[in-house]
Amino acid sequence: MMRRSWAAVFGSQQFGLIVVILLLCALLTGFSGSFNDHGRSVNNFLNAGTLIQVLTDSSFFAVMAVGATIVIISGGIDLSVGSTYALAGVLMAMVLRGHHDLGAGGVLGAGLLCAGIGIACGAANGLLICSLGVHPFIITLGTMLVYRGISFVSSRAESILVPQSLTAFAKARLGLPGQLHPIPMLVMIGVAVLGWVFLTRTVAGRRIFAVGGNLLASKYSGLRVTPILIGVYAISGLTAGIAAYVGASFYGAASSADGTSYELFVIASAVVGGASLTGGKGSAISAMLGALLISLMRQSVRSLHFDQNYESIIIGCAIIVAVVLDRVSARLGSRRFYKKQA
Amino acid sequence: MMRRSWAAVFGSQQFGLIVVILLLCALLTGFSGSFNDHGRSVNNFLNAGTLIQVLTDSSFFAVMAVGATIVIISGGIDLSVGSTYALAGVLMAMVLRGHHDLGAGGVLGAGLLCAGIGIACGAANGLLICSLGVHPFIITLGTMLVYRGISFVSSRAESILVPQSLTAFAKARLGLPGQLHPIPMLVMIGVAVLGWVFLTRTVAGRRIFAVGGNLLASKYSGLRVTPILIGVYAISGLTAGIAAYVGASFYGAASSADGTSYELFVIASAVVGGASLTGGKGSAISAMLGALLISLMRQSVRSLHFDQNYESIIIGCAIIVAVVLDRVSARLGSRRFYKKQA
Amino acid sequence: MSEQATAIETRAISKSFPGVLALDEVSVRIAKGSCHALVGENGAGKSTLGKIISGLIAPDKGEILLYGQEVRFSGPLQAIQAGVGMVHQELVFCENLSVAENLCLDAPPTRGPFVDHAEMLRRAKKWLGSIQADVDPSAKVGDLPISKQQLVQIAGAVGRGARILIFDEPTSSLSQRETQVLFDQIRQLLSSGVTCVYVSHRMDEIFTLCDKVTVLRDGKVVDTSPIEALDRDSLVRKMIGRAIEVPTAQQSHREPGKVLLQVENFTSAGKFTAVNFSVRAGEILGLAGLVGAGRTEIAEAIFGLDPAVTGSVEINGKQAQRRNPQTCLKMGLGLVPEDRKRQGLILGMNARENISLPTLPELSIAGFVQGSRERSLASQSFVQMRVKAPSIESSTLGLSGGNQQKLVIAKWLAAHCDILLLDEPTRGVDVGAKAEIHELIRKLAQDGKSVLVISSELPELLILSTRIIAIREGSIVGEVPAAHATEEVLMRMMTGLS
Amino acid sequence: NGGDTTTTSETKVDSTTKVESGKKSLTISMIAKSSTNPVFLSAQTGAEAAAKDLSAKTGVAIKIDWRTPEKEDGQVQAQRIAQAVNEHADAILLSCSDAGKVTEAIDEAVSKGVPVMTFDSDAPLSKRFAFYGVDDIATGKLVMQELYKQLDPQKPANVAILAGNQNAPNLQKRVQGVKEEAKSHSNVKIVGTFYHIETPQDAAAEVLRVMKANPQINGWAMIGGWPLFTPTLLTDLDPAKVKIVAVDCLPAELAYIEKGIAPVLLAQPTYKWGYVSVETIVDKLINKKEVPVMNQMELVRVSKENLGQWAKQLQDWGFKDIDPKYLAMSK
Ligand SMILES: Nc1ncnc2c1ncn2[C@@H]1O[C@H](COP(=O)(O)OP(=O)(O)OP(=O)(O)O)[C@@H](O)[C@H]1O
Ligand SMILES: Nc1ncnc2c1ncn2[C@@H]1O[C@H](COP(=O)(O)OP(=O)(O)OP(=O)(O)O)[C@@H](O)[C@H]1O
Ligand SMILES: [Mg+2]
Ligand SMILES: [Mg+2]
Repeated sequence: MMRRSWAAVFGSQQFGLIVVILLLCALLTGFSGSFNDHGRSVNNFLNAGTLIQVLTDSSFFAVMAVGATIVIISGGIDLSVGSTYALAGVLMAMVLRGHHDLGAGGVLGAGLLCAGIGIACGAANGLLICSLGVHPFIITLGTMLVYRGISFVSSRAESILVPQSLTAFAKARLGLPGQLHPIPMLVMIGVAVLGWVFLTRTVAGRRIFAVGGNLLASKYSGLRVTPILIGVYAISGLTAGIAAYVGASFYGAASSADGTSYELFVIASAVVGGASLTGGKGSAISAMLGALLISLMRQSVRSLHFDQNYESIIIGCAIIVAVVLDRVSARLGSRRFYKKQA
Repeated sequence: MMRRSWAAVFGSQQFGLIVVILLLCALLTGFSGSFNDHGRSVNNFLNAGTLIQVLTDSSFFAVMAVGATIVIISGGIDLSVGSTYALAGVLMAMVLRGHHDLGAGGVLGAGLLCAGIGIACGAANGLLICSLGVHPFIITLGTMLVYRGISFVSSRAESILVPQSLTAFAKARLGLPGQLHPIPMLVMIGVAVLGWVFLTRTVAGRRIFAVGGNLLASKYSGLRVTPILIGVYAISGLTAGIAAYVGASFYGAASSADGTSYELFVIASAVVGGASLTGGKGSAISAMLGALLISLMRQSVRSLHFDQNYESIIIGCAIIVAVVLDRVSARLGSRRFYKKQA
Repeated sequence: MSEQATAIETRAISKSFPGVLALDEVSVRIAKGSCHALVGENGAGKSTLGKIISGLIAPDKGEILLYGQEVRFSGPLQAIQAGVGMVHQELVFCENLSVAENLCLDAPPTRGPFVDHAEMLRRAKKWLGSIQADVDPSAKVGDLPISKQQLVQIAGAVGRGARILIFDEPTSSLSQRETQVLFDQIRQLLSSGVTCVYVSHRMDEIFTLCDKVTVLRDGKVVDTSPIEALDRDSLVRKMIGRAIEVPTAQQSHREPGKVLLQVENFTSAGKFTAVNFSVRAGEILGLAGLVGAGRTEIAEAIFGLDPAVTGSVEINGKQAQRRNPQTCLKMGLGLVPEDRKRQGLILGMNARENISLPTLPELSIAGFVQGSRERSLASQSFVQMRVKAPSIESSTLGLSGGNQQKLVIAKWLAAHCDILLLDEPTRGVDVGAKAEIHELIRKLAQDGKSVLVISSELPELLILSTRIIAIREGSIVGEVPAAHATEEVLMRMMTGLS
Repeated sequence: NGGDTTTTSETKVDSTTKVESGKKSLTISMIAKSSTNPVFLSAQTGAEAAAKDLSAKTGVAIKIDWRTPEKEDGQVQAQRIAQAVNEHADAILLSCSDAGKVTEAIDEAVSKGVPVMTFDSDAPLSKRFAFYGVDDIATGKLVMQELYKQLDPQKPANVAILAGNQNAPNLQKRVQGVKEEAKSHSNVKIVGTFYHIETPQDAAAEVLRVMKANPQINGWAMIGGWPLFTPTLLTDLDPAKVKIVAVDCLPAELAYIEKGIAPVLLAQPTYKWGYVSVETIVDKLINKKEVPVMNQMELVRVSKENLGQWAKQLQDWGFKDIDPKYLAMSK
């Protein structure tokens, strides 16, 4: 039993990623220097504030990456998440314009509205993909433009403030001291865990793997592919809606430019987290870790005081290196374990 | 023989696309009005100036789309073309900075330089993909950032002028009257035809189809996959280099922002042209037509005097509709022909 | 024979995959110009040995000698150049390309810098003609049924003119006529000095074709003897460590019950015309036919996979006009497809997940899969089918062909269908497991289910079926009760010769 | 859109009479950098207002033909210039994303008889007849000067620059201006120049990220207002520790002035980009006046003192969503 759980750790999909993330954190702790806080020396990186900050930064991405990983498992791709993010945020902010105090019901209602818009956008993608029989790359590229266009036309690129009570909720401290806002982080973890349970434990989740692994064999096994795919894209839209809700609430405003060019990084997070673009493979938790890793790399460029002009070169290299390290350490982890066993 | 050639026309991959393009042109001719030129009434769309203009606009995309289609046939994807375009243009412009008159040799040399930089960028992608065994999406996303970063660091976002003689070449009239510049269009057609011959007639081209069709089967048949894939990405880089050369020469300057977010539209052009993102299928001529179609749609928004604010909504819908129409008319075309035969 | 020169020798070859030792110090010596059989249970390591000899995978340990020279292939290309060819068990093709292009993939004929298409077609035609394969060389491989693909595979390996040929279950989806043609071709090759290694689960083929037999079990060589020293029973015992009694005729069949499947006036343009038959509870109906006769198409159309089909189908007494796999499943009809890789399994999923796929709703509560029930179902199937795999969590991608086939059957047995259509159910399955599967099929019938079996192996149809229908070019050409059926009678109906 | 088509047919008739005199209509193709950037939308509003006012005044029907690409792309701008010429625009009004790329196209348009004017970002080497806007280097310098005034001259000032899109040449010039100005103050140290995706949320996140990595920062020179379009920094930055000076002052940013986190915002009267430019074009083409080539636009320094007036001004220029409490201040 003990052995089995160690095998689970070393052999797990997440092992490589966690190793890489920990390595990077160690590096950041070692090299980012420290500052003086009321006489105590505090590491610039290893302190509650910065850590929660990094987690917050990654949370919007990570939530969408969970949706993206589900789409990728089904053998598809969703380029419209950034635009869905903008549209859900903008429409919600416009509906709520003028309201100042919402109350708990209103906060919840706003969340449902945002999620609903996300689901609608996603389900529309799924419907188009299934009914037209066109590759999801083209459909979601099209809707990426359409959703972005709608959010622009409705808001005229103005930044629309959302009611205070939403921000109060998204920035709730939940008893933590100082300026620590754990809500986005908790939402991220919640979505990732739900996604993981959905993918690994439910019938629907299993079917998504099947459809992505071999569409024909799934049909021969009596699965109905259309509802599964529509559901998959609806989930991706839902995660964009959730991210938009938390994002707009946390930052206090929504605009039609939000989420511009997120799509590639969201997909990259899922792939860094081990999802295979040919379908049939991926994990929600790993997608979250992938997003976290990409955020950490952005943070590193700041914390290690690199020349900012080199940022995109550094991040570009880092993404490639991270994936390679992840694969290597995953292999080492499982090999080490098997050696011990033998 | 006659029958066979009709079958080739109706059943060809290009038939659907050509139908859609002609439909759109008819629409544009019908609705864009006309103007009075020295007493003759000239259609606003159907005149040499506008037509060459549309072809010129699409040529840079189209050249890259030929490269993209080759990559897609091999089962890969190349997100770095936009950045390669910028890097090749910027580095060439920097090397030539200060030269005013190049002469024919210099014009040719500049072209080779640009193409060489493109090939180097592409081959680097291919090498990384093959040696690290990481999905091309991640590798080329990484190098997309890296190449963009290098072009920024070397030019500091300055717009660098290229020598006059390059512009004189790219804008050569070749005996056409007025302000008609056929060179970009000719380059586009040349690259597409070369790509078509390469893909359909040469051993290397067929091997690319084989690798994209089934990697394992290709390996079992003794194909060496690594050089083929490196070649494929090098070709994609080459097309970006050629496009950069023509682009920088035609517009007279290069800057590190060039080609930003082209990648998705270049891939979309190839897919609109019938390339399958799962590999093994695609055509160079169709990719060019795909790029042309997307450019035409942009032109329509203006020629038909739609509200510009709705541009992205219109184009998003149009891309989806175009692909659907293309597939439908291709099917009708081949069916009609076969019915006649029967 | 024994004085003849050695063509291939392997010395203590070992190969392991994660969790399995596929080959354990395997040493064999294959004489030049001989036909050497390689037999063993599913997962014994036959294909692995073949792949190592033909350079597709590298051994962990050991050496290979070709005509006495040690060779170390770093890839298939070198093996091809050294004159070693292999007919693979798993049909891998570039399905987007034509037959001719697939056949000439390694070295297409050229004229100047361009591929010479005319010459390529000519060459393909010649190669296909040499095994009398009725395949259009310009057809796309992906459009061909699996039987034709197998012919293409053979034509490719034989046509290249290899001096050493490894046949890995070449006849698993061929019917007798094609098999006969292939055997003639192999004999001709042998007489011209070509060395053949022949892997098969069909004992008759071993005895008609081969000179020597090497038996593998769990990756080890357990015996190599000349064919004369063996008989069927002793060979089977060597392979699986026990004897199987082969039922020569049908055992007590129960009296057929009510009609569970009724097909009337079933037509699909270009595939089959006016097909009428019914299957009763407790019956096993066999469909006999040559490759390309349209049996697969009929089964798929019944299962709702052919939108163009006309005619009526009654399942369990109910009309089923607008069918699709889901509705068929709901009405109690299942199909075991013939192509395990494309239609049967999801290779990215493990054995357990594949087995439970059609039955997930039954194994779940409120949408959540009950892990324990799923595992017990999978383990049960493993035992029943004698699947040889490290565990129910093993990836199906790494399983041997026969073991994959067993999973496909297991998956559909678990679905508890009242009517089961089985398309080549024992393709590539070893003798022991085959007897087991036959027993299971009979038991289904005993329990009052209806079974339709499509098989290219006439003996299999003869021992299983209660009734046999022969199909030729998409039409039913005859029906015989099992009691009167013989191979001869069936062959005559299938080929249309009198 | 039927209305548009009819207007075009009017233009056709005119283009024949063009060479003669007494033009009845004037179509100005307006090509800004990005159609989804609020500052250019306000320039569009300004241009359309000017067109309306001047149509009434001159009796010539002036029409603004908005052809701004969605994303910044010099090459696309060059293409749109050529398209505008093909479609017989009477004048082109342009804000250059990439001066090098559009110079050729401008010259070609001019050679075909279509005059070009630039605003916001110039193409100095081209044959455009006039430019209206601010000098980007000067703007950068001004930002740093204003920021310096907000910081304690006795203490070390650690200043970070927020710069949006790395590849935008005009932003690079402003950065250069900030840095040049910083050199003239011995206690000012530039911590770094930070780029980000140009969305309000990403910009705000970037500021917070940089603050965590560099807690010593006490001044932000923002050459664009991106993060201030969200209220995040109102609560997450301590006005006692950090001061911001930024270019642009749109409605959402007013709270930052009031709260003292951004005591000074340097507003570009973007409405005037459109209004004044159209006036200039009309002066030249209809009124046949000589116009100067360089037309300097003054930045408006918005602080607590003129907050109300500026809010009123924004409202007049057509901005919505202005908090009524600021409008009330103007009375
Ligand atoms: N790529 C692989 N990864 C993991 N395991 C493998 C792989 N290839 C083969 N094996 C394992 O090696 C063993 C031998 O497989 P092999 O395919 O050689 O069997 P076989 O004798 O050909 O069986 P069959 O009669 O079913 O074709 C099996 O247990 C199989 O699971
Ligand atoms: N030479 C060929 N080229 C292309 N398609 C063919 C060819 N021969 C047969 N087919 C297709 O295959 C169909 C018959 O396929 P299939 O081989 O699956 O039938 P079957 O009776 O099930 O045979 P088996 O199951 O023994 O392979 C034909 O209807 C035809 O569409
Ligand atoms: Mg085998
Ligand atoms: Mg069949």
